Amino acid sequence: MFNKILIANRGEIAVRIIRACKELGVSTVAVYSDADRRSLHVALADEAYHIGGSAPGESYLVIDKILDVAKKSGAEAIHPGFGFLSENEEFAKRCEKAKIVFIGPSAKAIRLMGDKITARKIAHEAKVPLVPGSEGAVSDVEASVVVDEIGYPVMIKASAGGGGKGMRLVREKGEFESALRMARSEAGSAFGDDSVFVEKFVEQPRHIEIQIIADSYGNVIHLFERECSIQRRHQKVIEEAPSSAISDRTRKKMGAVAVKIAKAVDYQGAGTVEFIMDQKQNFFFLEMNTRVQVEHPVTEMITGFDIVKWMIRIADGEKLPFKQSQIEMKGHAVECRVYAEDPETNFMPSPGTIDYLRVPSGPGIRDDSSIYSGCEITPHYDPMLSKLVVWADTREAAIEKMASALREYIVIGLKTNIGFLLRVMGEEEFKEGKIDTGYIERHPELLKPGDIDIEPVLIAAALAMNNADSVESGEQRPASNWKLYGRKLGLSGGQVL
Amino acid sequence: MFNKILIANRGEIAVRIIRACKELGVSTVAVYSDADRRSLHVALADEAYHIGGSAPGESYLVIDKILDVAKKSGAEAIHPGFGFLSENEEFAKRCEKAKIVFIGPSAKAIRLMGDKITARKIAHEAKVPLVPGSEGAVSDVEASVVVDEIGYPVMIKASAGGGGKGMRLVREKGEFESALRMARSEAGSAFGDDSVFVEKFVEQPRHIEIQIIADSYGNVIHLFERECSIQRRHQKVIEEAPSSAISDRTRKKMGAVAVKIAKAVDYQGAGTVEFIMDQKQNFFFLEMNTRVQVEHPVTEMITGFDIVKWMIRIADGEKLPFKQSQIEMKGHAVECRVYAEDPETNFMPSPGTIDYLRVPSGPGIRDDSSIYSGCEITPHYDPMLSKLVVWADTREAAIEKMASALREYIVIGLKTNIGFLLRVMGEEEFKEGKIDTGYIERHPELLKPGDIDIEPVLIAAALAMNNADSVESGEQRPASNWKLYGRKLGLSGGQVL
Amino acid sequence: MSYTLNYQGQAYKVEIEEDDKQISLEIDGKKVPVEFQKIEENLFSIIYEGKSITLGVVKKGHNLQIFLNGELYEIESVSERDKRKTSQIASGMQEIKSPMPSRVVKILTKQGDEVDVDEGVVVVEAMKMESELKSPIKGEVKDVFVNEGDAVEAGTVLLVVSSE
Amino acid sequence: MSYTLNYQGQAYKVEIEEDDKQISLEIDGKKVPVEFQKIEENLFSIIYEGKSITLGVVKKGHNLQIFLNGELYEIESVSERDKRKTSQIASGMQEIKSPMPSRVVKILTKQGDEVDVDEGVVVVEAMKMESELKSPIKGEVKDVFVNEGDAVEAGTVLLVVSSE
Repeated sequence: MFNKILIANRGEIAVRIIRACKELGVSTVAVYSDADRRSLHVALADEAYHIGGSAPGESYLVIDKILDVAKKSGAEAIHPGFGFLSENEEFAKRCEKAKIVFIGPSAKAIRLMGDKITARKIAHEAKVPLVPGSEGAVSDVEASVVVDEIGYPVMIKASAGGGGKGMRLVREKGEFESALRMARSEAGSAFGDDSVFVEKFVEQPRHIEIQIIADSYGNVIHLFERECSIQRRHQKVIEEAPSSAISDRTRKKMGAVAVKIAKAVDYQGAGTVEFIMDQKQNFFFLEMNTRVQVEHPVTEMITGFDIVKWMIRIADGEKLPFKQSQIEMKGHAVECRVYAEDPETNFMPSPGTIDYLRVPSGPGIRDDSSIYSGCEITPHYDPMLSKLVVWADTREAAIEKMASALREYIVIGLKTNIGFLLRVMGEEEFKEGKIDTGYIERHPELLKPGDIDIEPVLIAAALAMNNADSVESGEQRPASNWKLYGRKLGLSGGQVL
Repeated sequence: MFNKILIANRGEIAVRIIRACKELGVSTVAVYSDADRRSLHVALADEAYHIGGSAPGESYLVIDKILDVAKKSGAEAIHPGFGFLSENEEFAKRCEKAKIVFIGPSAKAIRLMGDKITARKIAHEAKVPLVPGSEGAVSDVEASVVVDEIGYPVMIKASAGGGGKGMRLVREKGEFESALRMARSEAGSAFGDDSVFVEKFVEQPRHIEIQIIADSYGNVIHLFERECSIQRRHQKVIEEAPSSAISDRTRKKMGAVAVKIAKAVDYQGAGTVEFIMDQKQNFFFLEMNTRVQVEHPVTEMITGFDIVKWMIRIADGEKLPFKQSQIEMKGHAVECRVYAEDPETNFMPSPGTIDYLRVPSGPGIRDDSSIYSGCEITPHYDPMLSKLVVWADTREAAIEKMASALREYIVIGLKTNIGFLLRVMGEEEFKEGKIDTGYIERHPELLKPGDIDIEPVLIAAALAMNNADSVESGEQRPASNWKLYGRKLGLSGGQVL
Repeated sequence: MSYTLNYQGQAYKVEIEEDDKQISLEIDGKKVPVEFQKIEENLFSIIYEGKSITLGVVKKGHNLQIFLNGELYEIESVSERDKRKTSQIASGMQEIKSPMPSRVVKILTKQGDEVDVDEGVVVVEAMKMESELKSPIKGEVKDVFVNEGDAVEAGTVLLVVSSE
Repeated sequence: MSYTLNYQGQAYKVEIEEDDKQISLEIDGKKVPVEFQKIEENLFSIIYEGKSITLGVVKKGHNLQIFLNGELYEIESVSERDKRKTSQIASGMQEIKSPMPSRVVKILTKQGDEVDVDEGVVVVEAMKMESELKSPIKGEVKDVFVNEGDAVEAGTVLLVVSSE
């Protein structure tokens, strides 16, 4: 096993990887930007090095700086996490050149799957079903032609994209031009490449993806599917495993297709093959993510398989000791991404300081996060605060557990989507599994609190004001009654308002 | 399902039960003593009622008060947790009389198993192997006679006891008299009954127990064993499931015996049959605990079975839908009880206020607790702070995960056993599974920190002193350098010393 | 003590009475006896009408953030003097504010333009994501305070639309 | 600034130098440049000699509790003036203190008695558990300050044993 691994990432995924390393007895090296000196990944790592400014382009995206730290610290391998350099072919190449193991697939696999147009070709050659659309990046004029051919609704997607950035759904010809402009602009600023392509939009599609794991000896297995249909702005918010929408037969077929695609590019490590699926369980290849996925925990919860540890072991040359037939799933897992964002204003990010935090816990509850009371959520990075994951024996019980856990969550100082997530857990269609990627759009009522009982809120507000007034005015007022009251309750030394 | 359940307990087990109720859609009623107004179980319950003074005898043990709250709140059932009234026959009877469901076995089963001497008789009749000893409670003189007959070492045990209270191991005749006195005195104050009995002490015994679940239709299943051999003062500190010491054959035999004992008393609900086992896997019946056990989470982790939820469902009349053959175990779970106690002074309790708390989290980690930053650990109750439970695919990986999690734990304000637990996780015999109830006595070196690196501690101490000095002296000193330094790091708004 | 608490434009009057025996609140005329306790610095437990409720509370001057069941409630405590001030804001006048620290990418309108309900007026970018801010009312753009490329703080008024 | 820090009877001298460029500590003569940061109110992160270490820190006057890797270290910061006082405690004189709030159940010895190393001298009860406190040295019981049945605080001196 490696002696030391550098984690070229931040936030909860860096913390997740550091924990996996520690359990494997591997030393960890963190890197951090100006904004991240106080971040949990720095606190938990064995070593930590400052690599530059808060903007990713000045730190987490600078290959030279990361490799410098790797050399200085003697790290033998680098785990890129997700985002940042995780799907950067150049970075994988530079690691190889510097004789540092890149924990992920080959640079070639990254390149082939990183460009969505090439990925479509590979899938096409492997006879994997594809959604109709443009055969590659298109100019504005070409796009128009293709769209007129395949008909609305269509999706515009960034060629170099991922995570919903530079993506636009267009339902009518009138919206097309402005949507194309916005998609290109976003793609340009996010990926430094503004090429886009267009695709037919599948109505009421479900997003289903297969987790695959491949070792360096040609063994490829899949760990079943995740359903990630609950999306806002084309980004996943709630994920679950298994999907309640697919039959065992479809599951097997999708798994086999995913393994075929992975084998087509000599894949190594953990990867995800994404599909969209219509209401009749017809599925179409979407893309392959050549890295660990945000939502990997739901798969871990139903299989007991530690994906991050296996990425490290595989990079270290270990052989997969499991056959496909030995992989079993049990129960049901749900993940909610807790974001600093305001559902009432189209999920606008809401950075700020977390003044107070209480996190749910208990049986079957896993909270993957890097936040704490007093930490700052800066506008420099993704506003995800935590991944709250639950496991229970059935989907119904998992949803109940998630609702219960969300109710225990307390985050003060910035707006979060916790209330929204709670309302989804209680919504009938969601509970029945009638979901697709248009779910949130179809349920605008979930964006705002429903009937609220304002009374306890007013009581707490008045008590807090009164407490402060009592403290400010000191001994002159009969404010000490508050204290007296506390004593009457017989509170032995407890804090009293 | 019940509409409302009263939880006649406090601390982490009350929190555990409240969470189970919430997931089942059941309203929860908490009760609290003077010392517990600020406790987490009060905060999490839907309703909460004050029942008296901090001493258990003035609150949690007062049957009338608990039943009054049940009536007032309209609770249909009472979950007693462990300790307090959980194994009190009178309480079970009074619940029945008041037409409130007692979530646990019948009063008769509690009585039969509650008295250890009767329990031994039942086991004897069921042809379950027993350790040689006195046939019931004995006077001081009788005890002497029996002990001379069976020979040293012997154990003195409280007839009404449990949890190690009123229990003493005596290796030589010279120690017997004073040990007997101490055991009687402890038994008297803990259980209001100072009768004791004596038993031959099995050398290098392992403590193995079987979790059983029985519904009200005569179906009894077991959920395999837990090994609880790591004990201090005859109280469990570290538990695991499965045991690394027993063969599948022994596991089956023990499970069958446990089911037989449960059936002998028409058991209903969750219960635990405890055995001691010698080095050759010969096992002897010790006692049956007619309640949920502190260490039940390790069983939940390897089976996916929610014991507390099933206790509630069974009390509600639900039938067990599983057959023994459907119960499977997977992987390995370890639980560490984090106590406010000082291992260096014979694990003396160390009550106080928790000034600061950070709790480990991540995949496979479950922290069942009711503590928080600012909470007070009073001398009125058991000093257990938390049950840290981990699951991994192998025992080795679980131990590594536990060590990693313990290193993430931060508790300031009182002494804890975290350092001790960490040292156990790293100790060779423990790692090899060479454990028995004498393990801690055999390893006094684990009670104190080993070679420590004092340098970072001194650095932190000096920085804290310097920071305070800078703050006190205000603007006159060049103390603002601290702040300047922070700015130099480019910390965007972060707190700086 | 008496407090006027504003939540989403609605004012509630809360009166706290304390005597030696108990704490009681009068909320818009309804009397509520309350047993309460501070659990942590920002965590309050209140017990009233048989309910046990835990709320997160952060007070910043006269602004309170209260967290209950996943929802953050922003409450303003208004003294009698402040109340008069508040009512001066002209009705029908709508400020379009930046909801977070961001960069102004594109201004889609200019002073004097007529805009429709939900018509996009400004595109801002933050956390690598572009968002179009829309006018909540139909009216005339009275003023534009920023330029394309500007970095703005949360709450910065970008432009004003008037329906009058 | 210079601090003398006591840990388990051993004194360490720590000197903090701050200039515009960096913070550097001299510990018993060894110079250590340190980069540090307060993460939360009681959580410090220090980076030095390539290591990243997180410690919990609570300061109560001159007493510090530092938590690192499961261990709570109690450090006393002693000023030059205090140092002289501390050294007045007679060697060979051992105070038997109550380690926690408890009740004195039984006193097993009396003034003038000779006691052996590890001989039990007092039985106290707390959290429903009896514990026997032992003499760490062989010597004579100089004084007994409590009676059976007394409730005592943590740190209360119960009796004194002297080896002289």
